[in-house]
Amino acid sequence: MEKLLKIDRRILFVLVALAVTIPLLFRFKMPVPPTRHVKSMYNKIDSLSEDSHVLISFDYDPSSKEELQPMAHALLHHCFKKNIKVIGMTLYPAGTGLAEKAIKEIGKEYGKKSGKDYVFLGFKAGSSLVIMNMGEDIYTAFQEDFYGKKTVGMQALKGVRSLRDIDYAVNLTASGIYEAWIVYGKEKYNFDLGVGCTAVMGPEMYPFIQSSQLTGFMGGLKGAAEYETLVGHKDRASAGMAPQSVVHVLVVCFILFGNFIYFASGRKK
Amino acid sequence: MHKTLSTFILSILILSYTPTAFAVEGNRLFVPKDFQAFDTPNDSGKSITLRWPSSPSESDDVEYVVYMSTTIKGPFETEALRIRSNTRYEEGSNYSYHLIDIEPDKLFNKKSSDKDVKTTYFFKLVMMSNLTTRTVKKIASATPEGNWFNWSRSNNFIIMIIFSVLILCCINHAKRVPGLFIRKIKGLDAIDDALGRATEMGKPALFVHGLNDMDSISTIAAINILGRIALRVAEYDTPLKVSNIYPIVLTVSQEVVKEAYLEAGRPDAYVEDNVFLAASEQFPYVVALSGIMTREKPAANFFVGYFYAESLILSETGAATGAIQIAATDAFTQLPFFITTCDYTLMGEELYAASAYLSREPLLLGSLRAQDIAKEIIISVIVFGALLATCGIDWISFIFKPG
Amino acid sequence: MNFLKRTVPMIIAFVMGVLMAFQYYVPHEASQNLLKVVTRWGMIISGFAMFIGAYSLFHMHWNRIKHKVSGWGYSIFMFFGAGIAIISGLYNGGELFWNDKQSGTMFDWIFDYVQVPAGATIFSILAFFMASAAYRTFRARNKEATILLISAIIVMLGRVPVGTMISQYIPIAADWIMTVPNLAAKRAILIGVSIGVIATSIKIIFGIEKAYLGGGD
Amino acid sequence: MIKKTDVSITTWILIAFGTVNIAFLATGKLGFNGKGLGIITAVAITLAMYSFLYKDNPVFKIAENIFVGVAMGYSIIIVWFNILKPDVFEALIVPMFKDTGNAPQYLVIVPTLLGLFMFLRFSSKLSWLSRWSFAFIVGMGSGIAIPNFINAILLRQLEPMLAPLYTGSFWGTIDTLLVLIGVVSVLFYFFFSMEHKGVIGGVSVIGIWFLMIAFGASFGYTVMARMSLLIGRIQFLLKDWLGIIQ
Repeated sequence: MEKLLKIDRRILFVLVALAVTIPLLFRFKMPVPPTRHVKSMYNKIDSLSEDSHVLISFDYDPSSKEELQPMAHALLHHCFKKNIKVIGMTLYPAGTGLAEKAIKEIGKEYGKKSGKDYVFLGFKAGSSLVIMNMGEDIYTAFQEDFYGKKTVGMQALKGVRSLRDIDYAVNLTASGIYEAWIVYGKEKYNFDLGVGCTAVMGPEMYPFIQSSQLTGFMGGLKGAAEYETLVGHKDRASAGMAPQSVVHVLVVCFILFGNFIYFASGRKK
Repeated sequence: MHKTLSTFILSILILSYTPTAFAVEGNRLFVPKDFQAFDTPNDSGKSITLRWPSSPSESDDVEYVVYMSTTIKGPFETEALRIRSNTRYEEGSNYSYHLIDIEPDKLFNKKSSDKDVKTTYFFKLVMMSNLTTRTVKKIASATPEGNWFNWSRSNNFIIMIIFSVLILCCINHAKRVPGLFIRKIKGLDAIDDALGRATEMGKPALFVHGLNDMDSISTIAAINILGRIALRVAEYDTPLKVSNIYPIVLTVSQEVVKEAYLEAGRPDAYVEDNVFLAASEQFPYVVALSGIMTREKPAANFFVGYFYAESLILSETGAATGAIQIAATDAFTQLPFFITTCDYTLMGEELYAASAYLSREPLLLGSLRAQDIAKEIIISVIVFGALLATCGIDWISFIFKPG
Repeated sequence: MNFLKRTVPMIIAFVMGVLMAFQYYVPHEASQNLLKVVTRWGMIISGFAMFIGAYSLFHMHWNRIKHKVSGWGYSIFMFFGAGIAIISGLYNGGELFWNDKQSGTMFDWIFDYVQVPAGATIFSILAFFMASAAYRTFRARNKEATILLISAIIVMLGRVPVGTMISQYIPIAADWIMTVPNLAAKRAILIGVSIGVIATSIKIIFGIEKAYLGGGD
Repeated sequence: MIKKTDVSITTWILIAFGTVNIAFLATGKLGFNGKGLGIITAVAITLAMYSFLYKDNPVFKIAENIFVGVAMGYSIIIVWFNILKPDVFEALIVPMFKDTGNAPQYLVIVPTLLGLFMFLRFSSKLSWLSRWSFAFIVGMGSGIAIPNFINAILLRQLEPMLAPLYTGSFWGTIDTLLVLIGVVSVLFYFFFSMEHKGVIGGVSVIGIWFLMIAFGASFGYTVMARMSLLIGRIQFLLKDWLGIIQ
């Protein structure tokens, strides 16, 4: 029995790889019913009129790209579809490349132009300081956009002076930066805030949801898949739900089996 | 006939409950009896607040429109506000008042040159349905002014003052009275046991620093705990390996361990190379440590400080070698993995408490005590506040209302 | 000299701390302008601070090469990667670095096809270790760990579509765990941590906590 | 210690990788352009990273060091284009020497100097000047943090706790009560000036239970997160490179 516990872990690695690959190859469909926290984010954006301003802060880098980039895509599809003006920015230097790519590519699909229908402001250092500076005046925080164009007078920013004038802000985060957005942004300048976070951060959102400091949140690839379902644009996240299910079952089996042997063999050290 | 009658009865029933319908029906609007404008309190001087009592004619089809001018005689042409009449009520007024803030500067596009000139604005309230329009006679006026204290934040201010005083007092107190009480942290005994076992087995103990530099509280706490472990190790004569990722932490750790050996009276047993820089980045750090764990099979592993995703690989490798493992971290996202792979885990603030307990530094003890008192206050506020609120008494929630 | 080295930083921290704390309670435009100017300064300083990390990294790898520490050869690849990224960034697709940033250059290519796959892959390695740890080490070794694992299993199953297929109660149970016990514990942790943040901030302002200044004289 | 088997495995993998890519390039499945070659590079790096699963090896180490270097180089360039160029170079330095229509923003001199002082941290004589910059940033951050944290976390998180326990339904009321008990008992657990005995001991044990359930939730979510990353990478290999799935 105990020998089973000491198998080469590379065998386990292969099992995991198979559990992910096979469901991807034989794409069996999984229903992804949207949960209420994702739905409330969707409804919020859906209720906005044309030419409203949605700020998306892409606060992540390539290491959490696989979870957060699908969310960014789904959100952008939704905003551009509804002709909402998108203001993009990032507080991570390595977030610039990912954010720019997402906005530009999806903007192109809907024929949107930089500076007119959306603006990508780029990166600034100092996290909470950037948020507060934008809360006072967006044009001092970002005097130029990512491409070096002056932000003052830009059509995409018409009617926006500070964060107070933003209709909805979404923070896509891989770290504790969401807390800075709540403490120094939402609570100070009084705008509606939603969060899209890696699944690791997911459980931390619940106290803020209940105190209505957040309008909603998307957690991990699952959250992205739900948003894709709501927007009606199924993509990578939805396709990822089948392997996600299978691999979860595998991990649960591993835990149960490992513990079974552990107890059966008398909890030896 | 039947239909008309039932409609008639139904309309009487509805009408008696909704005065609005009645008012519109009669082609008449009952305008509000009063209309006030005043400088918005607690603001930067940009906005003016308008307030007026509700009218019985309010409904979905009726609108309130406010026109604005810079002279009392008008012309009142600039539209400052247009709302559905049954919206935007004053909070807590039970729908009997409307309260709305507007920013006149935005509407008039004031030039920056006359920013310092204070302007008085005049407002006219009009009620409109698609049939008729009526104006409130009274013209309200106000001058926006900046305020120097936000009174709605006074509770926040008081909390800040109380907390500051509390911390300063507690630290002072801890300086004067040395033995401030701290409960025993269970995991600390486990450290001694683990070291004892390492001695028995004649194998080394491994102390792994977290991934934060010397400026983080977790690392400072880790250093304090390291001091204690080093002292025991020096007494027991067990080799102790300490891995670091930052040069500054390395230097401090070396000093601490050296001092512990001195204190134990065995400065000769101190080997400087046992406190080492394992790597400079996350994954190489993991790789280096996994190597040490599998090669040297330490009998006890201590993971102390702030950890990120590497926590899982580290503690898993350690568990596979059969070592006793003790973790102490304030990284809450990593705690689940330490709890399931280590024999004992110090969670969150227990790490700071353990460091205060071991170092007996008045600064740490005092601030720990102050934070305890703050928690005590919060616990009582929650318990009493919830109970009183359940009984319908809400002054506690009023006191702690966010500003 | 001691005044400049020790006292001045303490005075700066105290003045800035008190000023900014009180700023919160003053709604006047002057106070808003103060916040605006000071945060902008902070942003620029933070920009410079990014180079400190770069300096330590380069310095460390340089020392490795210089002293021929075991595995020093790999450090050359670090410089190689950094060099290519910096040179292509400065070249900026022919526009050179004092002009506006061009897109679609070599610099962007390196990001898309080197940094993104490497960064994304390195953390996905953890998925494998997670599974192997699940098999080999996640043990219900005591009461606490047992509760933890049970709750983890419910959440793991309840948060993916397959949970509903096993039993319709699993997603409900998972949701309850998230919105009741999880919420309560996370809120208490949040309150505790915030008290800690406030306490540390007060200690910094009053010059009791000086660790951030670094050791030495 | 290079084993023979490892060498042959590496050789075979390299041959297979090379053949597949040459075939893709030849058939036009991957274009012989920036994108096609980019995907091949990305796949090579992905596989090099995964080689760590077999064991720690030079290929992994090289890929990792290149990654660390590229990431740092990328950050440096982005900081230049996004911060130093617009906020210092073009706001202060260029207008001082050239007429750009904008007056130089002389106020920027202060943060620029403080920023430059930070580098003196590495000098032995002038490192004290870097403390001024740290004192400025940390002091300001602390001052701003205090009232904002009191408002946004303490007061705002207390607000829902100070509501009536009775919410209209039986189970709803039980849940509110449980949240109350949970918050209080966990706070009690992190309470250090009293021994955990008697009532306090009992309450803190309840606190541990709440903590453990919450950690279990985090555990489950973290498993989910890591698996999602893997799914993303495999999707990349199967879709963008091999083109097996749509």
